[in-house]
Amino acid sequence: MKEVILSKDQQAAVSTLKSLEEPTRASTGKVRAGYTVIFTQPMKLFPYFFGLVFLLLWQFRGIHTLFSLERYQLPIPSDILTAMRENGDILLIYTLYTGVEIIGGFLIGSLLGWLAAVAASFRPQAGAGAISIMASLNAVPIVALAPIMNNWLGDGVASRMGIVSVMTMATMAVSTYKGLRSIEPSYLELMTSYAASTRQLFLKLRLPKALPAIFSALKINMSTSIIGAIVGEFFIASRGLGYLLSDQIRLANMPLAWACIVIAAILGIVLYTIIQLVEKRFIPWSISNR
Amino acid sequence: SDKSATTTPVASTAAGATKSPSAEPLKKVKIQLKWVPQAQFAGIYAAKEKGFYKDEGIDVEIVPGGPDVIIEQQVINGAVDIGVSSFDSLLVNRDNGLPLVSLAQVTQKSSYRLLSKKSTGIDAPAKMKDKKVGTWMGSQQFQVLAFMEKNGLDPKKDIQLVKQGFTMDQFFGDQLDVATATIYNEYYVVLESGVKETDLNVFNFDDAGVAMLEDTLIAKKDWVDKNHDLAVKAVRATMKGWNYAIEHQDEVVDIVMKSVTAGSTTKQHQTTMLKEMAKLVRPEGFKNDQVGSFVDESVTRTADIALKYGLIKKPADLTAAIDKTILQGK
Amino acid sequence: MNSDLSQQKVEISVDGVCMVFGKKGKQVTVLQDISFDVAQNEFVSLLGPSGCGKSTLLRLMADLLQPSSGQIIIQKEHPREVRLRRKFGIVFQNPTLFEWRTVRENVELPLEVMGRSRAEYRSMVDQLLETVGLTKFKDYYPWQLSGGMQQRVAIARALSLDPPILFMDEPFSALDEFTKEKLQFELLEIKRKTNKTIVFVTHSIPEAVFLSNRIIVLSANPGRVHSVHHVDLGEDRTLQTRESKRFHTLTASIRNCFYEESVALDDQIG
Amino acid sequence: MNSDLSQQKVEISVDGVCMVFGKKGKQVTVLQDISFDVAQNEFVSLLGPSGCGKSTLLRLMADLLQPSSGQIIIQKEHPREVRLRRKFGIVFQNPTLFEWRTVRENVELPLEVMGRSRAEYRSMVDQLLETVGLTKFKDYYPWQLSGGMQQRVAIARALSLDPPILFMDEPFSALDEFTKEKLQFELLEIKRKTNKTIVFVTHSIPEAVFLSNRIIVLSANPGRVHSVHHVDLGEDRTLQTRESKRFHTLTASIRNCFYEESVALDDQIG
Amino acid sequence: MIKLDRQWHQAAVIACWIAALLLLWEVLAWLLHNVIQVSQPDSKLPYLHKVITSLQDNLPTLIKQGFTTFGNAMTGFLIGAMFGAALAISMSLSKTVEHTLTPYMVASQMVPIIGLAPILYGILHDPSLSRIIMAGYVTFFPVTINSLRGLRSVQPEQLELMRSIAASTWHSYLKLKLPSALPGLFAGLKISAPLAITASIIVELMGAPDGIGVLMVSSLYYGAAQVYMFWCTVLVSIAIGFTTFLMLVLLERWLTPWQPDFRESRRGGS
Ligand SMILES: Nc1ncnc2c1ncn2[C@@H]1O[C@H](COP(=O)(O)OP(=O)(O)OP(=O)(O)O)[C@@H](O)[C@H]1O
Ligand SMILES: Nc1ncnc2c1ncn2[C@@H]1O[C@H](COP(=O)(O)OP(=O)(O)OP(=O)(O)O)[C@@H](O)[C@H]1O
Ligand SMILES: Cc1ncc(C[n+]2csc(CCO)c2C)c(N)n1
Ligand SMILES: [Mg+2]
Ligand SMILES: [Mg+2]
Repeated sequence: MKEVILSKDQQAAVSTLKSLEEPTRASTGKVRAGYTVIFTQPMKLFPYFFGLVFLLLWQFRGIHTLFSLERYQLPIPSDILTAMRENGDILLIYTLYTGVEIIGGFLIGSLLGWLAAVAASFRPQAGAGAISIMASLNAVPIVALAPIMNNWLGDGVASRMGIVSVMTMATMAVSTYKGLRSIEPSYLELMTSYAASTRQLFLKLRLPKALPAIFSALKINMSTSIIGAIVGEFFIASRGLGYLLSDQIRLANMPLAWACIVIAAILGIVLYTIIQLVEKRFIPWSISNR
Repeated sequence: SDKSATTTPVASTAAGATKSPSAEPLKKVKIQLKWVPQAQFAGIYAAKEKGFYKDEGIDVEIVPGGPDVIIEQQVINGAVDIGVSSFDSLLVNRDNGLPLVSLAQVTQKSSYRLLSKKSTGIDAPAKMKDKKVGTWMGSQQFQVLAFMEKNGLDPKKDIQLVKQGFTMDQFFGDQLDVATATIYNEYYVVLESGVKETDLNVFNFDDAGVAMLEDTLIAKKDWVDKNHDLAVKAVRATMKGWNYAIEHQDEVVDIVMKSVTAGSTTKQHQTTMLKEMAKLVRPEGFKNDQVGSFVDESVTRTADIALKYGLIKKPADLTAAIDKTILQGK
Repeated sequence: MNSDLSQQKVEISVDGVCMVFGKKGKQVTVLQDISFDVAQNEFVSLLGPSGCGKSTLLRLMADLLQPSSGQIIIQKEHPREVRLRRKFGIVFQNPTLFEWRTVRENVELPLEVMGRSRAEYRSMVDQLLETVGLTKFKDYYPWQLSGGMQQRVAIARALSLDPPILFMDEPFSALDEFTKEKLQFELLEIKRKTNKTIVFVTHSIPEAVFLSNRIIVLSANPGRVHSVHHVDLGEDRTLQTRESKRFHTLTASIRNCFYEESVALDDQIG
Repeated sequence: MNSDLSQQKVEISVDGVCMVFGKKGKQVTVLQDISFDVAQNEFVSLLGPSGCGKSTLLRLMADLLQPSSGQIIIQKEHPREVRLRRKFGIVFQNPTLFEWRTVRENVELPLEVMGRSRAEYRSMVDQLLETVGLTKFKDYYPWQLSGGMQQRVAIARALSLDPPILFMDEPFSALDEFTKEKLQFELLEIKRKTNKTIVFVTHSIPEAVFLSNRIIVLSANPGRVHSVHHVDLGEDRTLQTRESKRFHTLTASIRNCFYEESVALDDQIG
Repeated sequence: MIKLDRQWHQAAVIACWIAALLLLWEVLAWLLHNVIQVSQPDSKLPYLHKVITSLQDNLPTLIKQGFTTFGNAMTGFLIGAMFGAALAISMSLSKTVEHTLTPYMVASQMVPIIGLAPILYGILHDPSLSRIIMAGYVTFFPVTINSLRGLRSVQPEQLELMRSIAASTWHSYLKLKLPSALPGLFAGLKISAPLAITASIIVELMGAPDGIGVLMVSSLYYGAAQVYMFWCTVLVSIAIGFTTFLMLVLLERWLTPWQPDFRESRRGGS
């Protein structure tokens, strides 16, 4: 690395380093310039490195020593892996089962919340109030939702989808409504000057402007959905990761319980990453994506 | 704790004079209930209210349970000192390496019943074939399994085990053909909802000889070793409380009613609950000083069922699981 | 008001318009009793000190604001009707580009809103981008453009509808003299060809004189019509126009009257 | 590079600066091999066609962008050091005001950041607001101001630090001629009094000539130094300066060279 | 005056909505009981008037338990909001930190409290501290995501301005990033505040002596006799959530009056 610095103009190298310290719009163009990649590479690898250290620390009970935990409280990764291998079939089936609940509930809830926000944005005078009522749905705990949904929708997949839908609706509604409403007046004036219809105003201005907020809501909803489906299964379900988790944790079979948690976490990260990628695709113009 | 101080001044001063002459500060002990405050734990509330704990120089804090509380975890983590758990649950937790011991056995008989509506025509265990049978899962499903096998059904194939929530709505909504109920609560919940006793078929695990032991006092092994005397006193006071509760049911229901979440239950319901609990804690033929003791036959049966159905993987070391020295009081 | 307008068709008539901003108790009168007419195919420039209300006046004519009193009639109708029939284009003082649209897509915005088919306007938009010199940048996003380029996108966008009336708020202020001159000629050419009526805000007196048929000088605090100047340079403006004696006399006289007004204002404030 | 600079202290030296934007494969060279010096207390204007890279160049000097190659030295140091010592003020092409701050608070921003005490700068800020003619509007929020007023806030903000170096990107473009002239004089006065070095981007050739000691004309695609013009109008610029023969000759000659370049460019593109 | 009118208007609108929803409830309940004649209609949706009767009967209890839950929720919410904002800030400081922390943050949200609580107790050995942390844990995520979006979407030019005056990281957060992230932060808070009620109820299920959650679970457990009580607790938790949301709406209006939606109408007075 030293050679690279010396082979270039000293000043240029200095400025390269500087630009690394303070990433701005400036450095994005700059970072591409060949040799700087060498500097950025370790930074890009750091998250993986960190993850590895974390795993090792966990496996060799660093975490246990640090917090004086026992293995029966927090099993180590190899125990969890073993549990996963031994229960591979059931875990796979349950993951799919819970996955259906997650994705179904996520889509329905997000869509309903989105529709509510859109409807409210067309008539903000009446809509703002509706959004605040909807927002308070977030205050209904799963303990209450689970029996209600069980009574309404039975004890199958639909029940958890109902729980997840209610849990995700408010977030999407609040976030989208905010995005649709916070628009600089001059943009509205421009569209007014074209006599744009309400629909066009929505499609061409409000919606694109709200996309970042919508994606924030999707990200939050993704994790809400997973927790909603899993905890929803605690109460009545006879299948699924949440059912297995609650059962095994009561039986103090921590490795299998944690296998459920780990699978849920991986599922969460995968689904979350998908949303992030879609976001990058959909809104390359947002400042944070430039 | 302040409640007992104000309501039973006589008892506490008397105790102070006789039992703890040096006026040592009260030792704190936290007792974790298995569920929300109710007459299921009447003995503990009675002991606290009547100053039995204080007499032993103990200041007990009663920690309510709930659907998300796992008693063994609470005890193991030191969040509480003593927990009210189930004996079967204790065995499985021990099997998984948690160093817990049982100090006393509160209930001697199974509270669990299987219920079916007469309208379903399930009037004999054999008719449960291919039906949906509700259970609370966890360790509690195993006596259901034993019950089925005892009645000639293959518990793995012949019935459909369904997880039951903490409401009886699934039973009412016909999502279950057969539901599990405790005789002290769910059974009355069903009756209170308007279903007549005559409309129900009730199956008793005890009668079938497959009952597993339930409410038991557990503690962490090294806590007991360090606080043996304290454990002895706490258990002694609790059992004294139970005897008192069984003998003064009306008074103790009033005591319990002070601790239940106001508005969520009725005095009548708690009265029934205590009446039923009394039968489980001090069944016919049990003497006062036997309350809390371990009946070998029940203990071994519980361990056998647990082993047979894979609840535990290795035979339970019952001498290690039960700290008999506590009840013996020395 | 203007006798020589009587034989021409009045396109826009501003009549006793007042504009008050702010809440009760803290109100500021920004425009007071503004009256003037704009004839069809006329090019009228608004000149006035910074903050005197030119942009506000343009917004009033475009039905983006409602006057506190007085009225504006365009093509014998309320500005609202004219707006709804998409009879005017507007260039704001800020480019106001949509950050999620490329240059090309920004220019196409009004056409999309009008529901025209892409096939129909594709070559026309190319032509417009050519005119404002942005052909090479048509796939750039607004944040990749220089200030002047952004302004040119806004101009192209306003022209894309080919409206009979144009409201332009300092459209050339961020352009270099050459580009500006080029676009000035283009604008005049477009006006001539398509018979447009143009209301134009600028701070450059020579620009106003070069482009306009009439110049309305506003005074500030509150904004009022200070004076109206007819620019008798004929319809054809060429490079020579700028060199002409008349051009310079006009420029100088407007500058004078403008200075008078400004000095008066300055005394008033200072 | 400039012989007559040799005896003066070089304040800013731009040496072979290139600037490339965009990702690999789609790179655009915006500035190519730019070199010039600015002496202490010199007023240098940058002129050039829209999009040629003037704003980019200013950003490079202000250490807001890093050159792809070449280097810039200010006061014998990397621009970064100079920036960290707060030796320059900058006026962007857009006002860039903070919408949650009033006019006054926007002007005070750099002073707050420098950790000066309010008592100390209170009267100075009042003075500045007076200079830019916004005393009456000091409690307004940016969205309540006209375009020109916003720009004046940005100017006052840059001046509030009283930095030895000023980078100004078309600061007067949205101002009427009277206000502009007034501020031009103020700027020259400030420069004289406090010995400032000023790099100034403008599109107005007369403005550049009137204000500058030297004018650097850039050509576009990619941006290069086209020519450098010394403005020998003496240090004292007055109203008469604008009327002087020399002023007009200079203006004309720069306009010519600018046109040449632009026509060449136009041919090249067209 | 106008403001007050508007707020009364808002209150009236909300009242109308609530009335409409309650009416809908009663109608649906009637349908369930009489038209569709489902089994156990009361546990599906009881008659509203019966729930309200029960609400009246148990009002003191519900208010007492409601306040307990509200208090716990606010503690957890404050902790969660602060932690969430702090996390967003540290992630906005560097992309590396963001990339490193994001997966853990997402993963953390997947661990149900029931899995986490034992470990937390095991680490802290303190039930009340554990509960507060758990309440915060459930609420921080939306705050982080929304604040991070706010922090990351600062206008680049405004950032450049802060750089040009060599603002310390502290200052650029205090004076630029935090104010411009406030709208995002509030969006997150508005999602989190009602969620905090859920969180504190969840925590109550981990063995609290009282609170709405305990009441909720008990009334479910004791069956049909308590079904109206159960629905009362649901109504109370919604009401608390609604209150916290409205408090934030007011706080937002008060702290960020510059947001477009909150500005004085641009329309002129009268
Ligand atoms: N929402 C508002 N509230 C209060 N005052 C406002 C508002 N909008 C504009 N103003 C005031 O109206 C006046 C006129 O503004 P306008 O933008 O029309 O000026 P202008 O003539 O276009 O100025 P410039 O040449 O600087 O662009 C200004 O003094 C401004 O402060
Ligand atoms: N992030 C970017 N990516 C790609 N190209 C860019 C980017 N930023 C600026 N450019 C290009 O750099 C060139 C110079 O821009 P700059 O803003 O410096 O021009 P300018 O001389 O200030 O023009 P104007 O007089 O119009 O303000 C433009 O052609 C622009 O398209
Ligand atoms: C998840 C779950 N597990 C168990 C029960 C049943 N239950 C609640 S309290 C109690 C007393 C134990 O003796 C019993 C059996 C339930 N309702 N939900
Ligand atoms: Mg204006
Ligand atoms: Mg520029």
